[in-house]
Amino acid sequence: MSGLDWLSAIFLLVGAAFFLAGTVGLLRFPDVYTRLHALAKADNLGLGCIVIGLLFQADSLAAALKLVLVWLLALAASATVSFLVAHRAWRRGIAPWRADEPGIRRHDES
Amino acid sequence: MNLAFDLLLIAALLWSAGRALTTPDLFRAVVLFIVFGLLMALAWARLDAPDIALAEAAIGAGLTGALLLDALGHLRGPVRRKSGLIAPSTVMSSEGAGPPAFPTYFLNGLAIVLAVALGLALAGALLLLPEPAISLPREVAAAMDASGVAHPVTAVLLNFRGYDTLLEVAVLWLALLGVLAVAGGRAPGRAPVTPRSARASLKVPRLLARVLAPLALLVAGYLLWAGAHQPGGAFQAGAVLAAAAVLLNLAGLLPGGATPRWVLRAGLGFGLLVFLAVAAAVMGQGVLLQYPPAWAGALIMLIETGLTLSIGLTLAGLFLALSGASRQ
Amino acid sequence: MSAGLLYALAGAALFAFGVAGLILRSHPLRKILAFNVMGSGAFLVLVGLGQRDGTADPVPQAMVLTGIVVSIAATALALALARRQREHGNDKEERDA
Amino acid sequence: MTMDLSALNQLLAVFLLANLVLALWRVTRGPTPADRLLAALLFGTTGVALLLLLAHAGGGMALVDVALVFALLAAITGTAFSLRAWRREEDDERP
Repeated sequence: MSGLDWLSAIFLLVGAAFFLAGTVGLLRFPDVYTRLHALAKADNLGLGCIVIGLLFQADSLAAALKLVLVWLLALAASATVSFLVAHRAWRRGIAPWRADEPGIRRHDES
Repeated sequence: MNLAFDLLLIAALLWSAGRALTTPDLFRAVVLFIVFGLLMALAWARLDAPDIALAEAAIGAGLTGALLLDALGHLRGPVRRKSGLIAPSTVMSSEGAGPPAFPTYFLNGLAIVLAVALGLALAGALLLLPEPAISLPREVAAAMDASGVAHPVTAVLLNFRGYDTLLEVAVLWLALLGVLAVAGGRAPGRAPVTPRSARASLKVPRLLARVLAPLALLVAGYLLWAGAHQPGGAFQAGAVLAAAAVLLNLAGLLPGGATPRWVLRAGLGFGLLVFLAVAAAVMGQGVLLQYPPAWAGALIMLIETGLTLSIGLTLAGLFLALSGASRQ
Repeated sequence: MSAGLLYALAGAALFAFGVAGLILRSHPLRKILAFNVMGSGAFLVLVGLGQRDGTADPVPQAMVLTGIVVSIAATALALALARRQREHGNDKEERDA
Repeated sequence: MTMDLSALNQLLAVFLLANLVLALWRVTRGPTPADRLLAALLFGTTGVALLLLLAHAGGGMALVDVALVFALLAAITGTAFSLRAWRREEDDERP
């Protein structure tokens, strides 16, 4: 494998690690706001790293630009939906989880 | 590694479909079904069918979810009585089942046994089927030179089996007529009602819709152009166009309603009319929809352009007709 | 066993799921979902069986492509009918459930 | 692209699919409707990454277009959910 291939592999692996972190967050975090946070931040960073990793494998400039466009679109979608869902949850009176209050879902963090 | 991917994906497909049908909560069922549709797109990607994956992704992500979630608001919970009395709906949705009587248990058991038997019989038939005498991929490859396009799926859709596609577009059109007939009779072109609290949060989806709708137009154009030589074509492009209309409607930028204006009605029929006109013009060849080889490429592109417009408008109309109607 | 055949078998199972759901569930929305699961099963059988030897077959792919678009149209029509039925206060479904 | 990278892409695609399937557990677990919907939103990120990896693992570049469509339309289901499905009339009257 050439130097570029190694660089590509490293970015891909880092991206996969972020996805793992996002999944763990989605499964383990105590309320909808924190889980949104895990999904919107870690997964999009993971997607970014995977896109960068694949850029090193792209055949042409057009293919590379398309990959970047895919990432930007995913970012826009995540940002919008995260905002809308969090806004709606807040409106409906779902209280954010706090570490200093014995929350009803406290057992989930163990 | 491929086998691991396939088995995991198939397990997820069966699980999401099974849970969507068995879970007592209707909202959960709808979300699981949306997940199922998106998993199907991954399955098509694995099955070497990127054309279907494109269509399933566009419909699964852009239409199914919006259609079902919008309908859920009207279909869940207890039935509204004429007196206006509505039972408290603290749960998101429920079908409210009491304990069934004995004959119900028996009949349910019978239905399950029959369904399992059907599944086993189908699986057995699939495994015992003899090898086909004719290889369709080889037949298609042999005729590709005369088709006018370079992508086999487009050649099948618009040339070798063009009459199927013609009828299929007519069916799509009839479905929209049905929806308009059922959802019709309400105020024309009324803007979707936006509750006060939702207005502030509408700014963000509005911005998104203003950015994404032109991009969706671009992607639809790209898919239409791509269809001649790689996966893509009128159906995928039309589905993307329709999804853009759905997003605009959700953001309150495009009114719903069950009575389209005449320009829209003309657009709805345009693709079908172009298709019929081409079919009539090439009647002289003796076979239905047999294009002269020199013209095939141009004629297919003409039909596909018309179809993209009509399929996009029809699919969008299916959502808009239901979305604009009876918010109260 | 080729990937095509594997997905075709999954399609057969999905079809059976859909049939069971269509018979056993009473809510119209659930019946619509079950019908769609049946359809997806049939599509998987068509395409998967067509390429059980491993080569992509454009003919069933083209059929299924149009089939998917028709099934979303049928779904929308069914949803419109279900809503109409509900708006007209047909409470039979409550007794059925 | 070397053989090694193609194999790595494929391996990571399986890994991401496993991630996706694990996250689907949230759909059944809930507890709020928003939690269930989050799992559907995963397809906008994990599903897109998965398709991009499959495309670069010998699946054909058309899969990048599928990923493009996924990313382009990823916001629609979530928007429909928060603006249409997840509301009760009494909630909307509050200022």
